[in-house]
Amino acid sequence: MTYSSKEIMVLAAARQIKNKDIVFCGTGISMLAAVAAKHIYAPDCMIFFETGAIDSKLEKLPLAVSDSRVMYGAQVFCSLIDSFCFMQNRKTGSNIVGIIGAAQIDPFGNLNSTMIGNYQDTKARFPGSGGACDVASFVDTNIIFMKLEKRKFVKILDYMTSPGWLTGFDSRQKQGLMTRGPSAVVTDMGIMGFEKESKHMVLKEVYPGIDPETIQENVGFKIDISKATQTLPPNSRELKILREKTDPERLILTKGDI
Amino acid sequence: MTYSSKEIMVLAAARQIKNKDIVFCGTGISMLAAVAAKHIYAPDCMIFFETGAIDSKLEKLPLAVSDSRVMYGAQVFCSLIDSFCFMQNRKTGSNIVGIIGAAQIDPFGNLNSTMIGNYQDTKARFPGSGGACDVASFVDTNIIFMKLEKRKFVKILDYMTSPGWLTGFDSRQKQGLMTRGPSAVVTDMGIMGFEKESKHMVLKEVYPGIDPETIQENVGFKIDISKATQTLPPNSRELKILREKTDPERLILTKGDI
Amino acid sequence: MISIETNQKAMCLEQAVQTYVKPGDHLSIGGFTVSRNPMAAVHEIIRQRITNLHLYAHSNGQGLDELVGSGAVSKIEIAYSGNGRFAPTCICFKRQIIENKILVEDYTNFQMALRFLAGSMGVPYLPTTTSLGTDIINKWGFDNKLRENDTKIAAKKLIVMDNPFSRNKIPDKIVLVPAINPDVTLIHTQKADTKGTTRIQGLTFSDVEQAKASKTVIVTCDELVEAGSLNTNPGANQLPSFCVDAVVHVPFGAYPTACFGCYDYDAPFLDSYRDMAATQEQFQQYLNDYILGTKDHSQFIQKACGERLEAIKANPETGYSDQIKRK
Amino acid sequence: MISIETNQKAMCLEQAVQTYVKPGDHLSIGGFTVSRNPMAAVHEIIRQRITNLHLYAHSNGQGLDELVGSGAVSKIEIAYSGNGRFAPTCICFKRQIIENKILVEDYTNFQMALRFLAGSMGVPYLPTTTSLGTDIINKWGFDNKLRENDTKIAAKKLIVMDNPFSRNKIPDKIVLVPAINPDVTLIHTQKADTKGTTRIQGLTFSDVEQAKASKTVIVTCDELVEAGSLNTNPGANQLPSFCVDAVVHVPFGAYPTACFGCYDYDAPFLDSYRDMAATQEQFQQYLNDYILGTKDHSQFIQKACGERLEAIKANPETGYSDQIKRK
Repeated sequence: MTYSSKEIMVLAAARQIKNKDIVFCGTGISMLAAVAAKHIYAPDCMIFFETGAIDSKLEKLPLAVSDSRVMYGAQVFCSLIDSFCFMQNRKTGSNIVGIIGAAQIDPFGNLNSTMIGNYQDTKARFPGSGGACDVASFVDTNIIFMKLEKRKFVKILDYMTSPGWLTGFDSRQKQGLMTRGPSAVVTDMGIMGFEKESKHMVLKEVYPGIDPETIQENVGFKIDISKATQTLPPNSRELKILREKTDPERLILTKGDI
Repeated sequence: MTYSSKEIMVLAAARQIKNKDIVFCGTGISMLAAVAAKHIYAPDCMIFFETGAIDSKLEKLPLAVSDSRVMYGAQVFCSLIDSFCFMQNRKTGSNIVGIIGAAQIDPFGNLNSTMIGNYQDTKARFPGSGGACDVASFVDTNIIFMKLEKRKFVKILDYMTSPGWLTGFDSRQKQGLMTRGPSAVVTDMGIMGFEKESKHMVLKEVYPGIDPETIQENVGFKIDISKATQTLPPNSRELKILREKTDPERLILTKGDI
Repeated sequence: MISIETNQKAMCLEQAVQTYVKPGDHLSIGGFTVSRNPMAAVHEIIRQRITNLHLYAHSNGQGLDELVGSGAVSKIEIAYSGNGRFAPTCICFKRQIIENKILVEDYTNFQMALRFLAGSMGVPYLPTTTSLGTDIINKWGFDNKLRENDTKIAAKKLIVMDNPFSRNKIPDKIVLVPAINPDVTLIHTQKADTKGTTRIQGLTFSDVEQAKASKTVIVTCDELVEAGSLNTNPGANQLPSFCVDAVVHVPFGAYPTACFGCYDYDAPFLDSYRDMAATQEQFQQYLNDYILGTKDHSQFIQKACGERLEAIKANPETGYSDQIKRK
Repeated sequence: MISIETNQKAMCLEQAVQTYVKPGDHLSIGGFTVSRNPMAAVHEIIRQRITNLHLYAHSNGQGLDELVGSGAVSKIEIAYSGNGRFAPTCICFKRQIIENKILVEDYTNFQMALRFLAGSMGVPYLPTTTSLGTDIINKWGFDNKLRENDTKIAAKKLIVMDNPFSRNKIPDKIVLVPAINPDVTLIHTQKADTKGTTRIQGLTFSDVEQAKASKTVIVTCDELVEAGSLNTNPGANQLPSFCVDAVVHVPFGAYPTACFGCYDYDAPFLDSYRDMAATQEQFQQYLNDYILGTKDHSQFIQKACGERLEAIKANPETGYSDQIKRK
């Protein structure tokens, strides 16, 4: 069965979600991945949004985290503050998995979703942190979505919106952040992880038909591609549910940014 | 028309409430005064409780601030935190009038509702601050209810639960409190205020038939009784509403502490 | 789509308390003076003779007093301990402090609420300006040694510091109150579903913050409904299922305190409790007769309330009862 | 028992904006990306050509973008400026920053929510641990001189300090974010009564904290009901009347953004807005045609939505519309 790079990307992220997880996601493709996870792999996982909708029913795909479609049939309406408190509190914090995107990423998984240029002299502007910096600060398991492009995988960020592993090694803890940095970067060609000690980005998996060298060519800094394994291709059940149940209107699968 | 000292006391406090006021009150006689104010003098004042019931209907007299009778027909249910935030915020703070009681009061209107003895060696114990310290810290207009007794009006408190004018003059501001100290102490014999500069307690009004000297005899420190005027006796309308509408079951008027 | 974990949350009270409440735990109980005290759960703790508890309550009445009277509590942090007109100061609480049997740390209402909120937010403290200049700041019930020895207790009662954002010193000083993160929190509510979704009707007091701050949470409820059936009105629910560890169906679980919309406080019982708790000997007799001598909450209610049960049931329109004698 | 003050709160939008919004004000607007932006009020501000506003928004979309595009805003403090799939970054916002026409101060979602909460609580700041090590802390949009000159702006963007309650340095560092106290806040809601009691259905976003932090509050609502009639369900109401200065009945007042239970976002309009706002010239044309060229919100809706109005109406069961084309 053929599939698009967007489809395998969504499924690759969705496969990482377990039934016990409480999934926090942003708009667009990260939301699609969360909903796909619930439909395909982890029916008991709960999805929640920074807007305070907890365990949303999601019969229709929302186009924003404030979409009325996150509200219908939810378990609880909380405040914005509550949403982030669930990440920090002793009971629920460790079960929360974040899925976020960004405009730029650096070798340690730090993210920019704010701007390009000098902060006093902006060349390009993105929406700003929203909840990205908060989820990157608070949760132990954070999955990042990025389209693989050299201008996105950069050595030095123009603006660090969300903390990854900062400058690697134990720099994150030294700054006072109490949780782990990102666990995976899911792209349209493969999946990156972070080296255990140095916390530098490494290639973990390549999608079927993709050459690891091609991945390196699209990354603006050197990464270890030597230990990458191949991602299982999507099977027909995964694709069928994704296409027919998760995004039957093809609102995200064929439109919208990664 | 004859009346009890409790009745004139309740009415004397209730007379101080205006339509624009947002009245915060505790349990017992302070609640009775607030409800009487709404029934007799200020139908548009709103009564709220630390438990978060805002603008309660109060068809029946509650026996505690958590009584279901504060909930029925209220305008909004807030959180405990919200209740105190209304006292502190820029818009609503200045319209809030507090009515609280205590076990001891000193010459500057500081209150004890915690304990008698040494804090490490308690001789008598009261419920603790509850919201009393908070309202005394946050509001500009605070009315205190006290039965006039020498053991209650003391030179030095065993424990200062709620701030009055502290040690007088500008000591309250110097400690960092941003609002005024108490405006009146309503007792069963008369009403005390605080001298403009020194903030020392003075006698403002005596109830009909009470000798100012008798008041001085029941206060454990010297107060200026020379400028006291006489309180207007309750008229029949006031008493009728108080008895027939505010506390027809005589739950507070004939029972319970002041 | 019902998971195994889901089904494990609905259990009997005996099991819930046995599983989640241990001697020496830092325990928090919900409710406020005469309303929604988690009485059934409190009584079960007394029946299981769990002791040396460090108790957090906001402004609790009956639940606090019975726990304290039974000897289950060694230390307590609180804003207010009273039972409305029935006991302006809780009776066993008063006695045990005077007899030096429990240690107390006094805070204000707003401070206790902020402390639970801080715990739920994962921050070490929250700032306020209440209590400046008072003995709430100056007098500490727990000394430094005690605080050093039990790391679950805040390192300091509170801290007064300068306002770092100050302009013209408004405000000048800030009081920082430390977070509370209880080991276990007990709340009683009108409704919950078998997954743990919890709906409190009427005022929530500090139950929601207490539960969210806690490592484990036991919810007792007057009505237990099917998983997901509260999702038709998410705005009326306060706790998501992932905050709750055990859900226990206990009709009249707040009795003798009130549960808005379900039943009123039992005024005659609360009046008689004042006498039954008047001395430690009398209170021990009360415990023997009413708590240890009954097997569960339904037997307790039979003994304590008997035929008055009909009278305390709430008028569905007003949420309280017009039948119960309150004088 | 209806007071004079009560009756003065219900007014027309023109009067409400004229009375409460002044040039140079610190203005806060409610809603979140595609939902419940107070669009009618925003358009009225544009029509009245009120300028030099200091804007606070949480994560706003359409309302923010039109205010910014119209030139009404000089400075903005915000967590997120986007309109879901319709405009991942708000269009005029993006252009005006690149052209240096507005100054921006970036915070995170949680920080902005905490800042409004701090304002509503009357404290100068609230503590958190988010953003340690990032440019949210290191890079400031407003310099110290600007902060000194406008005392309504916080003295500092934020402050990092050691945790004074620290045990084993957990947590070690704390980020203090300053309170926001807007001069005026605009929110749009499903229901309000003529006294100002306000009921938001569905998610409240940061509307409640924004309103409570503000010196004055204008509420526009889809349905205006008789004073006191919302008191039958106090748990569903968020703002007491004493928090609200003006209540304005504006059907479809959040259009083209969604209002849960009432109507959906107008996806085709939001798609076409992307083109209409693509250059400043095009946006000026949009303003002339749609806002300045219409007398009020009902004329604007006629022009912008026309016959689609039926399609965006919400299914009463789900709260959104299945009729509107979203692709």
